[in-house]
Amino acid sequence: MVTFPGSLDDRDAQRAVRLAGGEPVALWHGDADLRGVDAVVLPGGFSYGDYLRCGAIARFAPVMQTVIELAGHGLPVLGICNGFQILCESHLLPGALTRNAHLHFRNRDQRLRIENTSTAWTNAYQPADEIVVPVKNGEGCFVAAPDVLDRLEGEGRVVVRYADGNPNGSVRDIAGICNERGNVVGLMPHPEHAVETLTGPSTDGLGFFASVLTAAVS
Amino acid sequence: MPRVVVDVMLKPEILDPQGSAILGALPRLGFDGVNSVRQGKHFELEVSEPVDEARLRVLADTLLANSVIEEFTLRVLP
Amino acid sequence: MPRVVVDVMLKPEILDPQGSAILGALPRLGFDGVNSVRQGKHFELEVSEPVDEARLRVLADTLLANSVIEEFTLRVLP
Amino acid sequence: MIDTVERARDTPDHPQPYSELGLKSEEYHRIRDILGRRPTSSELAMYSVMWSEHCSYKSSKVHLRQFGDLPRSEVLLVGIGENAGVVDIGDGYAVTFKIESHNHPSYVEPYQGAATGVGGIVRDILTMGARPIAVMDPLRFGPADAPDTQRVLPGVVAGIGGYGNCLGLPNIGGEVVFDDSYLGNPLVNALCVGVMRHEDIRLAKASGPGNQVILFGARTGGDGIGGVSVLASETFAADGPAKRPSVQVGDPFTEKVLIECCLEIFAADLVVGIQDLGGAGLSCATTELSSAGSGGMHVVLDRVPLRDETLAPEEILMSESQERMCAVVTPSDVDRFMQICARWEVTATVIGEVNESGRLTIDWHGERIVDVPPRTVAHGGPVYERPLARPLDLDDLTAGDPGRLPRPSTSEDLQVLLLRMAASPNLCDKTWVTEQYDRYVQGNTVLAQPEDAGVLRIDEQTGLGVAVATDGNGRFTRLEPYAGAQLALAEAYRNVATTGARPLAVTNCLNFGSPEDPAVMWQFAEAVRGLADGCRVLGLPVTGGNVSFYNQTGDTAINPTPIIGVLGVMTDVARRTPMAFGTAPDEVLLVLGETRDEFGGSEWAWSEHHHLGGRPPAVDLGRERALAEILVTAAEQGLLSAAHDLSDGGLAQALVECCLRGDVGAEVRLTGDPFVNLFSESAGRVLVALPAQRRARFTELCEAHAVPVAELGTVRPEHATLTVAGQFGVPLGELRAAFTGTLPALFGSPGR
Ligand SMILES: Nc1ncnc2c1ncn2[C@@H]1O[C@H](COP(=O)(O)OP(=O)(O)O)[C@@H](O)[C@H]1O
Ligand SMILES: [Mg+2]
Repeated sequence: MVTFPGSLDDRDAQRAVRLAGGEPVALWHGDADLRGVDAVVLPGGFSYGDYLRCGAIARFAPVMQTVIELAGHGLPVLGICNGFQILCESHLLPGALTRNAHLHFRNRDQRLRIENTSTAWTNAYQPADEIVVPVKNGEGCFVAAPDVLDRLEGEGRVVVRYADGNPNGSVRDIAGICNERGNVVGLMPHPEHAVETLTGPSTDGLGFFASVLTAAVS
Repeated sequence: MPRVVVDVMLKPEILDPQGSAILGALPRLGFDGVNSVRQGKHFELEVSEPVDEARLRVLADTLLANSVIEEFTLRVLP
Repeated sequence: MPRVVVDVMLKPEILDPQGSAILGALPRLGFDGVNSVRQGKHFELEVSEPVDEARLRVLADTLLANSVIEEFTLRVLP
Repeated sequence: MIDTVERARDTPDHPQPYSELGLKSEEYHRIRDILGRRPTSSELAMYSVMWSEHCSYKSSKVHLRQFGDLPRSEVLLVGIGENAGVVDIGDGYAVTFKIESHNHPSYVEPYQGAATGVGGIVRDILTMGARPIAVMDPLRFGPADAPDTQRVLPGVVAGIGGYGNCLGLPNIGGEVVFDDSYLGNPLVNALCVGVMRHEDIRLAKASGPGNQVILFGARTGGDGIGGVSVLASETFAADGPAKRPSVQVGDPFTEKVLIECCLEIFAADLVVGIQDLGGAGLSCATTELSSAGSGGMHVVLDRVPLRDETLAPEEILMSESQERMCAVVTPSDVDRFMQICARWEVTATVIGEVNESGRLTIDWHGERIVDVPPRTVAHGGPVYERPLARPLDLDDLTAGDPGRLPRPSTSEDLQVLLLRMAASPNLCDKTWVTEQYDRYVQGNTVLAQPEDAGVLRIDEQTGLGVAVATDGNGRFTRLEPYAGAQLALAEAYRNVATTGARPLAVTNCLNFGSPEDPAVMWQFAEAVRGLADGCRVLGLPVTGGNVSFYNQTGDTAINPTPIIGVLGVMTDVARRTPMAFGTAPDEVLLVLGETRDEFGGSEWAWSEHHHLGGRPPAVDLGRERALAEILVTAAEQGLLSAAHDLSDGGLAQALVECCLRGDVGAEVRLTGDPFVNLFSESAGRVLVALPAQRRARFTELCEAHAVPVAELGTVRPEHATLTVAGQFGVPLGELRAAFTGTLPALFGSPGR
C-alpha cells in the first residue's frame, strides 16, 4: 500500500487487504524499495492535492519507478481512483481521466458490472457479476482515442463498467481497465469502501483483494 | 472567425497552491533553473464579427475570471 | 528574469465540459456572438538564464501537459 | 520607517489610525495606559485585531459565562477556553469537537470562504492533539431561487467539498436551510470532530523558559490582512461587497500534510504547547501561547518565512495565511521536530524563545517593534455589557397566530400538500449538495446524511463510537429566542439519541446580527440563557463554540440562529438505529410523544403562506431526556429496526423520508385531525419502526419512562405506496420525483 503525500484511502485499503486475509505492508512514496511485497495497491486520495492534473506529480515519485519496472514483470498492481489516475499518468494503462462531465465531485453508491474475471484483481468474481461499491471523484471521466478504446474492448481489457447510470461521463461507461497482461488494473470506484456491512453499501468490494491473494499464490 | 484568448491568473498576492506544488516537484524530476511557477486558466473563444472588445472584457471579468482573487488579460486574434 | 509561458489545451477531439458549461451559460447572461469556448491551462514560469528551450519543452511535454489528451504551446518572453 | 518602541516613546503625539483599525477611542487610550506610551504600529495592529469582536468576544463574554457556570461534568477533560473542548468517551479515548462560522468570507468569495472555514476548524481540532475524523456543515442561504443564492450556494458547497474531501475527512451531516433573512448574509458554519487517547491531549501554552517557538506549515503571505477586523467585525456597507477586502485562499494539500506531520510530532511527544494560526494569525498565536505559559516570549520576526518579501512587520503579524501552526518545543527536541517536518516537506522555522520576562517582545531588522504584556493583548480586551431591548415588533409577531391560516380541507388537498411540502427547498432531498462530499473516507462512517446524526466508529475492536448532530431554527428563535435555542438543543440531542447514542456534550455557534443593536443583543442574551438552562436540565456540558455577530444587511439582522451541536457516545456502533423502513420483517410503526396543534414558525406556515408568527412549539426537556433514555436502551437491546426524529415538516415529512430511504411503502392510520397529525411540528416526538413481536417489550419501556406512544401503522414492503388510511395513497415514484427534483432543477442537473 503506497502512501503519497495526500493519499487518503491508504488505511482503508489496508483494512480491506486485512479483511480479505492478506497482510498489508505500508510503502512510502519517497522510498524506491517495495519491501518484497507480492502486490501493490495505489490508493485513492488527492496525491499532491491533485494539483496540475490528478496523479501527474505522484507519477514521478521514486516508488513509482520501481512499480513501473516490476509491473512490467507481472507484479499485480491495483490503482483505485487516484491510483488509477497515477497508473494512466505513468502510461502503465492507456487513456486518461478528466474532469467529470457535470463538473462536480460526486460520491454515490454505484452499480458496476465485472466484465473481465481473468485479471489478478477480479478472478474471484463470476463473469457479468454485478456489484455495488462507492464512487467518489471529481475527475473520473475516462477518455481515450477511439482506436485505443476499440483495442481495449477487443482484448477484453475493460474490466469493470458502470451499470445503471454513469456517474462521471466516462466513455463507453468504462469504470476500470487493465494492461495486456492483466496484472495491472485501474478503476475509479472504491472497492475498499465496500468490505464491511457496517460502513459500506455492501461487501462486494472484497473480491478485488481476495482475487490478488489467489493470484499471488498461483 | 476571430479568436479571443483570455488568460486568467490569480492576483500576485494570492496564494497559488498549484503553482507551488509544481515548483516543488521540479527538482525531484531533475529540472533546475525554474524559480517560480504560477498556474492559471487559458480560454480560447471563437466569436462572430464584429468583435465587441469592451463587451468581451465584461464577459471575462464577470464569468471567466473571479475578480475577487483573479485578474485577466485579453487578446483578440484576427 | 526570462519568463516562459506554456498554454495547455485539451486536444480538439477531447470533450471539454468546462468550456461547454461556459458556452451554455453565455446566452443566459445575455452574451451572444460567442460560438465556441475551450478552457485550458496557462503556466507562467520564471527561469534562470541561459534559457534551454529544448529542456523546457521536455518539461512541458512530460509534466505540464499529458500528451494523451492535451497539447501545448510554449513561448519564451524576454 | 519602522515604528520602533523607542520611536513610539519619542513621538507620543504621532497620530495613529486606530479607528480605521476598528478601535474605539477609549480602547485606544486603554492601550496607551497599559503600555505607558503610544503603541507602535505593530502593537496597534496586534491590539486592534485581538480586541476585535471576533477575537475578544467583547460583547458576548458576559453572557457566555453561563456556560462555564454549568455544573462540572465528569466527562469534560478540557473545557471552554482552549481551542476546543475535550470529552471522555471511555476506554481511554477522548473526543473533541467544535463549530465555527465563516459567514462573511463565504459571502464575498463562496468557494474560498467556505474552504478556509473548514481548514480553520480542522486546525482547531488538530491543535488539541487529536486526529480529525469528520466534518459537518450547517448552512443557511437566501431563498433557493434568488439569483445570489445561485452564486453563493454552489460555491460554498464546492468549497466545503473541495477542502474536506482533499483532507480525507468524511462529511457526515449538516444542514441546508433557505430563508429570506440570509439573502445578504449566508451562514457557513463548519464542525469538526477529532479523536485521541487521553494522554495525547495538547494545550496552547508556551511554558519552560528557553523552549523554542517554531512556526511551521505554509509561508506567510499578504492574504486576509485585516480580515479579522474587517471581515468579521464590520457590517458590509449598504452597497454590498464592493470594498472587497483581500481573501484567503486555502491549500488543502498543505493542510493534509500538516495534519499528518503534526500527528507524527504528537506521537513522538515533541511539543510542550501548540497553537493553530487562525484569525489574527501570529498576533493571536504568540500572545495566547505566552499568556497561557511562562508569561514571556521573544520573537525575531525576520525569521518568518514569507511568500511575499514586501510585507511590512505589521502585515506579517496580522496576516491570516492559512495552513500554519506554532509549536513550543524543548531545545533538545528541536532536531527531531525538524526531521519530521522535513520528511513531510513542511517548512518549519524557529522564530523565537520562551522566557519569564512577562513580556512579548518582537524584533524586526534588529530593532524592537513590540514590547507588551501578552495577557493584555490576548485576554485584556474590553468587555461590554451592551444594552438589551426586546424587539419592538415581537408582540406583533407573536400575535400573528398561524391558527388563522387556511388549512387543507379535503384528502386531495392533503395529498397535494404532502407532495408540495416534500418538494419545498427546505424539506426536499439534499443529495445535490451531499453527493459532492466524501462520506466514506477513513472507513469508519456508520451513518451519515440524511440520517438523523452522523455515527463514526472509533475503535474497530470494540465498536465504540460517537454520534454527532447539529441543529438550529432561526424562525423559532426569532419568535422566542429562549425557546428557540432550547428547541435547537432538544432537536440535536434527540437526533443523537435517535441513532442510539447517549448524548454527552454540546458545542454551539451563535449567529446573530449586530451586537450594537439592543434588540439583537436581547435575542443573543435570551438564546444563551435558554441554551445554558437547557444544558443544565439535560445534564450536558458546553465544551466550546463560536460567536458570529454582524450578520446583517443595513439595519436588518438575520433571524437569530444559534446552531447547536450535540455529541453522543455509543458502546457498539453495530447497534445503531438507522432511519430506513423495510430492513426487518413485519414492521409496525409507532409515534412517541404528543402531537399538538403547533404551527408557529413551522415549515408549513412559511413555505405555504410565507408566514412567520405565533409561538414556537413548547419545549419539555424532561420529556426529551426520557425519550433519549428509551431510544438508547432500545438500541442497546436491539428492539428497533428504524427511528426518525419528527421535526421540520412533521410526521408527513418523516414518513416520506423513511419510506424513500428504504424504498418501501407504509400504511398509516391517523386519529384526530389529519392535517395537525401530519404537519404539526410539536417537539419531543420520534417515529419508530420495529418487528411486531417486539412491540410489547418496547411499549413497556415507554411506559416505564412515562412517554406516550401511539400506534401509527405498518410498513408495507409489498406496496410501493405511502398510504394514509381513509385519506390518500401516493406512489413512492411520485413521492421520489417530488422529493428529489427540486435542487437539481434549481442548481443544474448533474447528469444521470
Ligand atoms: N458560543 C460559545 N459557547 C461556548 N464557548 C465559546 C463560544 N464562543 C466561543 N467560545 C469559546 O471561547 C474560546 C475562544 O474562542 P475562539 O477565539 O473562537 O477560539 P479559536 O480562536 O481557537 O477558534 C474557545 O474556547 C471557544 O470554544
Ligand atoms: Mg484556535
